[in-house]
Amino acid sequence: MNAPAAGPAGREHGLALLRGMLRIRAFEDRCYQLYGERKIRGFLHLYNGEEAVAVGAMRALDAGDAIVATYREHGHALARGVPMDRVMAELYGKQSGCSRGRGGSMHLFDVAKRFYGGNAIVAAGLPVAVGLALAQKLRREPAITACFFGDGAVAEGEFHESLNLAALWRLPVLFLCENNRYAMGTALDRTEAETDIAAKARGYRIDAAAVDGMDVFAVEAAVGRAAAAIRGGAGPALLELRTYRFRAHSMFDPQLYRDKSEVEAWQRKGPLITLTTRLKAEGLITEDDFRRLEAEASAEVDAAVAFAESAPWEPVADLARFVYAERSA
Amino acid sequence: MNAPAAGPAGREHGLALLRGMLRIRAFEDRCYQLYGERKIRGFLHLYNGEEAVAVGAMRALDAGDAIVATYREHGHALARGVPMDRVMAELYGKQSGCSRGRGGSMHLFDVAKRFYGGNAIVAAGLPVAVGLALAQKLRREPAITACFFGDGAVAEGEFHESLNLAALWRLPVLFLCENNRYAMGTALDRTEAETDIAAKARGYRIDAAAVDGMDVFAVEAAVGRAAAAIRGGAGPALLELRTYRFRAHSMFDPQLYRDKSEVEAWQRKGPLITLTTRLKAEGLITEDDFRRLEAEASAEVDAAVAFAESAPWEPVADLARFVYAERSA
Amino acid sequence: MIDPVLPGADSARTPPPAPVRLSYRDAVREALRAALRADPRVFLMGEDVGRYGGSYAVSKGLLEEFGPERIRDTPLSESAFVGAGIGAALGGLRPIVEIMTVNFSLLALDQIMNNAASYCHMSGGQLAVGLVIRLATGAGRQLAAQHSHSLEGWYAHIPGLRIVVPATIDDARFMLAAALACPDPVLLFEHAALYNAEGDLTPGLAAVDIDHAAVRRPGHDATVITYGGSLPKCLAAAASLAAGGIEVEVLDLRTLRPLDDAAIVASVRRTRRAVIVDEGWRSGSLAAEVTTRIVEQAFYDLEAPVERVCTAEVPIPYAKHLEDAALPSPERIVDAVRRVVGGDGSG
Amino acid sequence: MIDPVLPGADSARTPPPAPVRLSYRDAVREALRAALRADPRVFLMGEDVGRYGGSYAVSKGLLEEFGPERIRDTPLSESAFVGAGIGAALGGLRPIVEIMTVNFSLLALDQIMNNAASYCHMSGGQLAVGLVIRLATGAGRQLAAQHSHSLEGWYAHIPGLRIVVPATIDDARFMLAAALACPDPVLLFEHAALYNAEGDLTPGLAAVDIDHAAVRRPGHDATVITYGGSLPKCLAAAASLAAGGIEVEVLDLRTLRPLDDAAIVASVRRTRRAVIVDEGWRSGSLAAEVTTRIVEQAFYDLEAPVERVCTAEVPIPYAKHLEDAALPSPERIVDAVRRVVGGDGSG
Ligand SMILES: Cc1ncc(C[n+]2csc(CCOP(=O)(O)OP(=O)(O)O)c2C)c(N)n1
Ligand SMILES: Cc1ncc(C[n+]2csc(CCOP(=O)(O)OP(=O)(O)O)c2C)c(N)n1
Ligand SMILES: [Mg+2]
Ligand SMILES: [Mg+2]
Repeated sequence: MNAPAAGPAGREHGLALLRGMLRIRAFEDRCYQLYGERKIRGFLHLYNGEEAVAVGAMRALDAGDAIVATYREHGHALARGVPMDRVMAELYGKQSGCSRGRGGSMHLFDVAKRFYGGNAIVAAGLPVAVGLALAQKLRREPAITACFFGDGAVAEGEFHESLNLAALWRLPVLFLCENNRYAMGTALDRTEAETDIAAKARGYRIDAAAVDGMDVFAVEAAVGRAAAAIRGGAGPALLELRTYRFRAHSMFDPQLYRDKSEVEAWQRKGPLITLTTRLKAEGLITEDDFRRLEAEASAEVDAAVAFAESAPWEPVADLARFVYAERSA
Repeated sequence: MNAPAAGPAGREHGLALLRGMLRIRAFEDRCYQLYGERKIRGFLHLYNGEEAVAVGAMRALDAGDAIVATYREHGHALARGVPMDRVMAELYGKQSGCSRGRGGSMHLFDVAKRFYGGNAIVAAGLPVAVGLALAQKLRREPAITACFFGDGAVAEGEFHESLNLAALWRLPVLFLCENNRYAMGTALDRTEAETDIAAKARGYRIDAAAVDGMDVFAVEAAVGRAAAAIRGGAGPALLELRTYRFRAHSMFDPQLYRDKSEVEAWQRKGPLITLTTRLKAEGLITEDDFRRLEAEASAEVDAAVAFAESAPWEPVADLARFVYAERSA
Repeated sequence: MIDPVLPGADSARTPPPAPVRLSYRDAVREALRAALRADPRVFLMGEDVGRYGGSYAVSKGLLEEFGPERIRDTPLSESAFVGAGIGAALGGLRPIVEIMTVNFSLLALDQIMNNAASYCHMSGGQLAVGLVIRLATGAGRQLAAQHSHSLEGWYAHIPGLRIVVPATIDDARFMLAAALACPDPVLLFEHAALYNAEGDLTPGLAAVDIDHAAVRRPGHDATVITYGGSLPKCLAAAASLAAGGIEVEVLDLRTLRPLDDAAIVASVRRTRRAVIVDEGWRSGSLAAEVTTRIVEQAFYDLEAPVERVCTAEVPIPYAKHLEDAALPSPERIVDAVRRVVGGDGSG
Repeated sequence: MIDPVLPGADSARTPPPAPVRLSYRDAVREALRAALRADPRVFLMGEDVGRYGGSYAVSKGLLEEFGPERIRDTPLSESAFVGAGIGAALGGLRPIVEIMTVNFSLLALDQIMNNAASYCHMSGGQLAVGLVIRLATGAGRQLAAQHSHSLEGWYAHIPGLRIVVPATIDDARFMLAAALACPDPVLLFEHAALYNAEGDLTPGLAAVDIDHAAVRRPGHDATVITYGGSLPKCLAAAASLAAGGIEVEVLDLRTLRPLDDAAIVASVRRTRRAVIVDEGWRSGSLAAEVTTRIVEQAFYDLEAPVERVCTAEVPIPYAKHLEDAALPSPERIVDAVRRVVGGDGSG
C-alpha cells in the first residue's frame, strides 16, 4: 500500500465522514431485517464493512462527476446523495423508488446526481464508464467518471478492454476496484494468477495504487489525488481499495468458503470502529457525538421506511412504459 | 528482444527450414494468382513475410502437440504437415479439401495432425487452446498446445481471460503472438496503450519474451525452449514474434494506412532473404540448392493445383451434413 | 437427502425400487454425481461450483467427493471458460460447463455460436464438440432486467446446438446423461424456479432420451404446448379448465432444438386447437416457431388461430406486481385456451 | 463520386433536383457525412473506420474531413467500444458505433441486451440510450460459417432495441438520420451484398421514417414479405412470376422491431396468401414471427398456409454451390409463391 498518511482536517470533516458511514450501516442493517420480513425481495447485496470506500471516494469527487457502480451499490447511492427514502422505496418496488420500482436493489439510478447505476452484470459497468468519460472529454467538460467494481470483475474481458481503451484515449476515468477478497465464494487467489490488482494496471500504462479501504481518510486522500491528476489531463488511474465484506455475498449464501474467525478478525479492524476510535483519540468527537449521529441515522432510516411503506405502487397498466424513451410531446 | 543467438545445426537443418519457408511462399504467391483467376474466393489472408514464424515454431513442436491458429493460417497448416493438395483443394471449395470445402481459407482443419484450425474471429482461438491444454493436463499427456494469434487479438477480452486462466491453472499452453504491427489498417500503437506485448504477460505471471520473427532460427530456439519448460511443468508462456506482413491484409485492402517505403524496408530484412544469405555465407548451401528447393516447392504447388482442379465437389444434397456429428453406426 | 441406490442400468434384473421423492435440485445433483462417477472424462466447471456449492446449491458436496480437478471453480471469465470447455471436449474430455445463469451467457455467445456450434460443419465433420453447458434460466424471483432472461428459445435458433429443457424430476435426473452421450454441444436449461419443486422419480427409470416431446396430460379439446418452467403453470391451468369441462392435452417439448414436429403435429391434428406457452419475450419467441410449424404442417386441421402466451415485451421489472404481470400465468393460459376453444379468436 | 448537392431539408422551396445515381455504399457514406455535419454531438467509432477507410470502404474520406476525434478507430474490443458508445450516449453525445460485421457483435451482446436495451426501463425512464449501431450483415460472398450470419431477425427479439434494415438507396441514405433522431438504441443492418448496388435517389426526398413498412411492388395474388438483402431477390422473383401471370405484392418491412403489423395484415388481407423471405436460419427466424402475427391477426383471411423461404439450418459453408444452396434465391421464392397460389401447400 503506497498511500501516504492522511487524517481528518478537523471536527466537521470527521463528523461528516462518520455520519456518511453510519447512515449506510444503519440502512444496510435495516435492509437485512426487512428482507427477513419479505418487504425487500430479489437479490440483496449488503455493503457492511465497505462503507469507508464509498464515503471516502464520494467526498473526494465533485457533484458534476459521473458515477458507475455495481449491484452492491446502496452505499454508493447514499454517499452520492441519492435520497434515502427514494432508495428504500426502490427496494420496496414502489413507484416513488429512485428507479420507479423497476430496478430494485441492484439497479439504483439517479441521473440528477449523475449516478448511473447499479449494474448486475459483473464488469459491465466499466465500458459504460469509459463512454461517459469519452463524452466528458469530447465535450470538454471538467468532470470525470468514477467507476466502482469488485475484485471479481478483474478476471472479465471487459476489465481488460476498458482499461486499455481508457488509457489509449487518455480518458478521465477513475477505476475503483473494491477488493473485498471474494467474488461470491471464490477467493481472489483462486481467480487471479497475479493477485496484485494495482500491478495489473501497468500492463495498460495506467497509474495505480493500493489503498487501505478500511481507512476512510486514506480513501478520500487517494481518490482526491487521483481525481485531481485525472482532471489535470493525466489520463485514467486505478485504485485498489482493500476492504472486506462483513455479511454474506447475498441473502442466499451459507458462507461455506470462509471461516468465522476470518470475518471476526476483519470486523475488529472495521471502518466504523477504526474511524470512531481515531476521532475520539484525537479529541475531535465524543461518545455523545457518536450516539447522536447514530440516532440521526436511525431516524433517517425510520423515515425512509415510513416513506417506502406508504409510497404508491406503479399501476400494472404502466408495465410497458419506459421500454422505449418517452419523447416529450 | 531477449532471445539468445541461435543458428543452424548443420546443412540438413538449414535445408529443412528453407524448404518449409519456400513451400509456403510459393503456395501463397500461387493463391494470390488464383484469387485473381477467381479459383479461390471469400476472404484470403496471405502469410508472405511471416514464414519464419510458422516454420520455426512447428519444427520446435512435437507431432503430438495441439495447434490452434487464425484465419491467416495457410503457413501454419503447411508447416504442420497438412498435405498441400488438401489445403489447395479446400481453397477451391472441393470435397477433397482438408475441411471438405466447407471451411475455405480461414478454416483449415486436420485432426490427424492435431491442427485445430483456422478461426476467423479474432482471439476466439485462445480459450479453445486453453481447453485443449486443460485436457492435456487432466489426461496427463506429455503434449502441449501452441496457440497462434495476431497483435490485434491482444486488445480482445478473450486474450486477458485466457492468459489468466492458463496461468491460474498452470496449463501447458504456449501463446504465440504474431506481431506484424497491424491489425488490418490499425497500427499497434493505435490499439494498445502499452505496445510491449511481452510486458503484458507479466500481469498474469506468465513468462514472456520477444523474438525476432524474421529469424527462423531465433523462432525455433525460443519456441523450443519455451515448449521444453512448459512440458516440464512450468506453466504457460508467451512469445511475441516480431514480424511483418508483406502483402495486403486481405484481397480487399488498398493499404492506405502504410507507406510503400515501410513495406520495402521490411522486405529487405525478409525471412527468406535473411535465411538464404546466412546459409550461403556459412557455406551450408549453394545457389543450386536454393534453386532446387524453389523448383520443388513450385512443383508441389503445381501438383496441389492439379489435384484441386480435378477434385470432386461435395454433392449439394449433402449440404446439411456435419451440422451435427455423425454417430458411427 | 436421497436414497443412494438409484435405479441404474444394471438394476434391470432386480425388482423396481420404491418411488424416490426428491427435489429438482437434488435430481440435478444426482445426475451430476452419476455422470462424474460413470466416466472419468467428465468434469464440472464454472463459477462457484466448488467451494460455494453452486449459486443454487446444486453442486453442494461434489467438491468434497470429486476434488478440485473435477469440480473446478473458475474466475469470472464466461467467454474463456466456455471456450475452454470446447477445447477440452476437442481434447477428449467430457466437460459440463455451468454458466451460473443464462443472463451471463451473453458474454460467451461468440464461443457458443461461432465455435461450439460451427466447428463440426466448418471442419467438414472432423471435430465433434461433445460439451454440455448447464444454465439456470427464467424469471419470477424479482431479480430484475439483467437477471431474468429466458433465452432458451432464442438459443434454439442456432444450428449445431441441441437445446434441452428438463421440466420434471425424471428429466432433471436423467437428461444430463443423454446430453453427455450426445457428441454435439448441448445446452441444458434449468428453470431456477423449479429447483425447489419436489416429485417422485418414476420407479425403475434408468434413462430418458432427448429426442422426443412428452404428453404430460392427455386431452382432446386443445393442445397446450410448453416446456421447462412453464409446465407447472400449464398443468395448473389444465386442472382448472378440467373443472370447467375443458380437457386440454399438455405437451412438454423437452427439446427445443431440434423440435419434435411429429409430436406437435400429431397432438394438434387431434385437438385442432393450440396454445403455446413460453416464458420468452413474445416477438421472436419459440412460440412463434412452434406456431409456424403448425401452420406449415397442420394448417387445414386448425379450427382457430394458434394462441401464444409469452412474456410481455419488457425488460423484467423488479416490483412483484409488475413482474407477475409480465410473465405467463395459469390465468392467462386459461384465458387463451378459452379463446381457442371458443373459436372466437380473430378474423 | 456523387453530387455534393444532395436534396436536403432546406431544399423544399427549390425545384426538385435531377435524380442522383449512386451506390448503396455511397449512400451510407453520404448519410454519415450529413449526420456528422448536422450535429457536432455525432461521431463514428469502430474498427478500421478511419485510416483503413472502413472494411467495406464505407467511411473512406471521412477521417480526412472530420478528424480522428469524430472518426475514431478502435482496438479490437467489441464489448468495450459498444459499451463506450452506450456511455457516450448517456453522457450527451450521439455516437454511431460500427461493428464491422454482425458476426463480431456476439462479443458485445451483453452490452447490447443487458445495458443498451435495459437501461431505460430499469432506471424507470431516467436513462435514454440514444445510440446507433451499424452492422454489416448477411452471406453470399463465400466467407464461411463465422462470417456469414444474418442475425437481424434474431436481434429483433430484444425489447428496448429498434432494428432497422435499409434495403434501398433511399433508405441507405436517410434511415441513419431517423435512427439518430430516435432516443432509443437502434441497430442498423446493412447487407454486405448491397454495398455495390446502384440506384437513383428519389428526387426531392429529404427524410424517411423508421416506423413503416413499404410496398416495393404492388400485386394481388400473394404478398411476399421481406427486408434488406433479400429484397432484390424478391423483386427478381416477382418479375419472373409476372411473366407467368402471377402478380405478387412485395412488402419491405424496413423495421424489424417494432414490426409494422398494420402494413403486413393489410396486404395479406388483400392477397390472402403470404410468403416470407428472410436470410435468417429457418427455425426461430423473423419469418416465424411474421407468420405468427399473420395467423394471430388474419387467420380467417388466409387461403393457404404461409410459406417461408429462409436459410438452411447449417453454418454457412464456404463452397459456392453449397452456400448458394443454403440461401434464399429467386427460384426458391418463385416456387414458394407457386405453392401458396396453387393452394396445394399442405393439409
Ligand atoms: C458476468 C457475471 N457473471 C457472474 C455473475 C454472478 N455474480 C454476481 S456477484 C458475483 C461476484 C462478484 O464479485 P466481486 O466482483 O468481487 O464483487 P463483490 O460481490 O465482492 O462486491 C458473481 C459471480 C454476474 N452477476 N455477472
Ligand atoms: C472479433 C473480430 N473483430 C473483427 C474482425 C475483423 N478482422 C479480421 S482480421 C482483423 C485484424 C486482426 O489483426 P491481427 O490480430 O494483428 O492479425 P493479422 O491479420 O495481422 O495477422 C480484423 C479486425 C474479426 N475477424 N473478429
Ligand atoms: Mg469481491
Ligand atoms: Mg497483425
